[in-house]
Amino acid sequence: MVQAAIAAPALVAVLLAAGGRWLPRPLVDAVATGTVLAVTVLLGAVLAAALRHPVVAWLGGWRPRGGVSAGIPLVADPMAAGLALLVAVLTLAALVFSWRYLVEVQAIYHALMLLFTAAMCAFVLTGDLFDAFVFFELMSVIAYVLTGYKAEEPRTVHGALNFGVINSLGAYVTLMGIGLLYARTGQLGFAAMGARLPGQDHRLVTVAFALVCTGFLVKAAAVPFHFWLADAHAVAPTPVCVLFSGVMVELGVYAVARTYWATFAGAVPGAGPALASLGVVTALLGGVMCVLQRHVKRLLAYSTVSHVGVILLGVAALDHASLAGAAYYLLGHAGVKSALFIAAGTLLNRFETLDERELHGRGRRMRVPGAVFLIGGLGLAGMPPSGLWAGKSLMDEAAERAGWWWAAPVGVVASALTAGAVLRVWLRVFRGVGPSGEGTDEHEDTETGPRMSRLPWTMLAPAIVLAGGAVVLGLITGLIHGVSHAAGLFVDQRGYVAAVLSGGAWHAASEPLHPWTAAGVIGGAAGVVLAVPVAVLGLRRPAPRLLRPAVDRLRAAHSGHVGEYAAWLTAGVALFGLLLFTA
Amino acid sequence: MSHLPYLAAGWILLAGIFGMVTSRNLVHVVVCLSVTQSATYVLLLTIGYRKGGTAPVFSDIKPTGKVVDPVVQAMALTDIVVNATVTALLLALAVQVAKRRGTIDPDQLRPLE
Amino acid sequence: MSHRARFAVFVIGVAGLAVLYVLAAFRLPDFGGRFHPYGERAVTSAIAERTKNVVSSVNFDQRAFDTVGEELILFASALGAVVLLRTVRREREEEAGEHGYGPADVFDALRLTGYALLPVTLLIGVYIVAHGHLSPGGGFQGGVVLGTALHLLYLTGDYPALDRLRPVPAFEAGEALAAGVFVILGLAGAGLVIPMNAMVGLEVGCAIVLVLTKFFEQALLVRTDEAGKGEGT
Amino acid sequence: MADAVLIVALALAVVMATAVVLTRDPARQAIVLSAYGVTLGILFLVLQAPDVALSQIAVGTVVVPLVVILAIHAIRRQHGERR
Repeated sequence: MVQAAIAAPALVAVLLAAGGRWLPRPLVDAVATGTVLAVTVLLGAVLAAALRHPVVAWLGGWRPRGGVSAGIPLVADPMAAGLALLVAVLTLAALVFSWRYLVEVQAIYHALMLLFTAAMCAFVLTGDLFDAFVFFELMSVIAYVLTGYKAEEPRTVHGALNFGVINSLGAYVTLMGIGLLYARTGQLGFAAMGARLPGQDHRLVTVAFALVCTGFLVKAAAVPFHFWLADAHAVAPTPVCVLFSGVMVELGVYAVARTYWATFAGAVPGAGPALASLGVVTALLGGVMCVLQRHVKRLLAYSTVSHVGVILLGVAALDHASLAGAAYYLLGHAGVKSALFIAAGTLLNRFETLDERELHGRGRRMRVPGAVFLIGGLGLAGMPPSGLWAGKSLMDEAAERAGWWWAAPVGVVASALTAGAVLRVWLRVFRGVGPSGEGTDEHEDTETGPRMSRLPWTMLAPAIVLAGGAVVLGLITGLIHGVSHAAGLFVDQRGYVAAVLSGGAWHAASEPLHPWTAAGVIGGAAGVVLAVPVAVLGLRRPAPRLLRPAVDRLRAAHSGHVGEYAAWLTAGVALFGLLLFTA
Repeated sequence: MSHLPYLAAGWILLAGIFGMVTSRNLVHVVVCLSVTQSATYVLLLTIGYRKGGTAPVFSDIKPTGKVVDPVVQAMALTDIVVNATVTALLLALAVQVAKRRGTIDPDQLRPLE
Repeated sequence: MSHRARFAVFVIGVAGLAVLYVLAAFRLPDFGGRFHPYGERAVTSAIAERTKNVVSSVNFDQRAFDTVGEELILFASALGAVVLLRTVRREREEEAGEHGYGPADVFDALRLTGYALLPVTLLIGVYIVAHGHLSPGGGFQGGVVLGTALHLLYLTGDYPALDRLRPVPAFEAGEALAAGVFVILGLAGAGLVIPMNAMVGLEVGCAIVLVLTKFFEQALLVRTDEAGKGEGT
Repeated sequence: MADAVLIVALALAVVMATAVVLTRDPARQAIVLSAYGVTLGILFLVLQAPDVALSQIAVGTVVVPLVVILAIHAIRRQHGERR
């Protein structure tokens, strides 16, 4: 069953690539959407099964004998199955949105989207580190192509190239780390390696952890590995951005968490503080960069950087309640951010530009995208009962217990900055507030071929469903319980190893978690209250004079220069390693 | 001798990154990236080596002798394919950058904002 | 960021990375040591399955899922080459042969060599694919030889012949179907080294032809029209 | 003896890798890259990995340098027209 969820989209992708050029567009749309729908149902069933008991499938029947195997397992615990399901749901939304969107080249766009789904599912479900690297590369290769899809635009190909070079470099550093681990443990499976790490040399294990995490942190856009993200998101087609921001970037954090708990748990004492430092810097820098942007997609991209920083911080607490919060935050963020990207796509389609100043007041008649921006802004601010709020509340409580008093304020600041920027866009574009500025006069491709006179429902419905769902997520108690159960299993290394290598029991005792705490509600309210001044101040002329040199320096650092990004990546690995050793 | 080969892999990795950072040409950047990746095959194969071992192919010897580790070889094979495809894709993008931007010098490419 | 600042960041980073790496490298088992538990397991498994080339057994049987991913990467990047290097508006493709593409004045000796080498190389490619389960080499290496061999015709200066020999849709379809069969074999079956090997050969050969074709087109045929020039610079 | 061969092969690979990086002109770099591919192939043979050596020689010395040269050609045409 698990295998089918990976095989089905890959096979249909292959058929579309082989014969798609002779099929009419509606049929291609129908086939692709139908396939992803089927995969969604299938993964729903996998998740249901995993909630009862995690599913372990050894491919090709290479089951372990005496605790060792020569094969590769797929491991569908509730967390992995749930993430795979999220991948499928977001792909479904993106494909429905693309019905009337995006000019197709043969049927390659659809084939690539299906392959992307298969790759992300395989990456999430695999129980083998080298296999994870292979599917990480598959995912990345497809992502480069999808980013560069509109190859006729200069910014597009440049952004895709930066993305490709930096992500690949990160992946190779990861592979070096895998090599080191293999040399010491003689294994490649997460569980098999994890079972042999205790007692290994501390230095080697720490360095291996730093190197293995590098590729995943690049994917997760943690500072200073984050430079590629805005370049790629600003230029990728809108439905692709939905998948990038909604789930692909977050898979980087997932991979860090998975390698930590399945393999390294307890062997790298510095991991928590090191990841937390990266998380804090990422959340804050992403927020500041977000406020500074004028290009709506770029703005949303930096907001993703910031929120992923918060998720990373949640993971870094290395505690099951905090992990549950991070997972819930991820879910809420996926809904809100996907909806926002779709709304931005409708703007691009209408006005051939995404420059906020140029769009001033032009969105007054666009009720649905306007509503999505408003709701999305409030959701990002952490307004109860949104999914982000519930997740944040759980993470804050766990951080408080760990003595990390600073975690909650960092989250509030990140929310306020990113939400303020989105609300500013809402005020300026959809309400016409503030002075109308001159734009850059640079026009972008509409991505739809001919411009549309009315927005079709297929472009609006996914945004409404996703945004609407995300802002009430905090009310669904059953889901919160499900996620905390999943997190409880996720952090249980012994259970994971036993279940994978000897079919043993994998149960985790987890007390039910409740986001409705006084501190949580106050935190959410603080985010919303602080977002308002950020939005209003942003409407006026940018940065006060005092801050201008700092702002200019920040902008200059995000230069689009690929060599510079590579230098930062190297420094990032060194920094992360240093933190691991000293923290 | 006992750790020298691993250091060689590390050197190749760092040399490749050095080339990427200092490069003035995107094609050069992509080629340096592929050098970086070649470090990974060198590391994998040196890890899998076994003194006195033969290649893990039993067509002409009886399957009892010592052989080197076949798993790292399988990994390196996969890795080589990945290298070739990523390099080709990135070069395709570099060609398009040259066409659309008129330069492939990273220093002269306008920022993406 | 100035050159100097960038280089400073790099030097700090590289120094740190080097220290980390050296620290780890000296804690690795000695080079050429005997500690290869997974390797030994793989050898035992391959012998049990009667596959003589253990590397093929790992690639196509024990860890076939890695190779599924690898084939999909190849497949995706061939699609990628088609998308990224497509002729977009403002560009036109010149008729092949219009200018006698390829090295126009090829020595006859070279031309003959090209023609003569083609069948020989194709044969070698097929041989390498076919013996992958027995001896070094296999679908992947043979596929590369097959895919590259066709381009020997370029050496002969006979671009039209090359064009006739590589109908792009056929290669796209061939590549896609090979990848599809491979996914089915890799996820559903076990111990199917020989058919999987053949599929990889087909897949790799087709993918290489596709990618090289696209690059040849860019290098030789596609021109940007005057109107499109200077845009975005 | 075996050690000496190995050291020579390793040294060659390291030197050639450095040479590839330091060759700043892409057209020349493609040729150096091809040579580097050969040295890697030899190293892999010495390390008893004939399968990998064969792929490295097929890919690293033929396909990748060929694609690099084609890319350079495509870029040069572009630049030639612009002038």
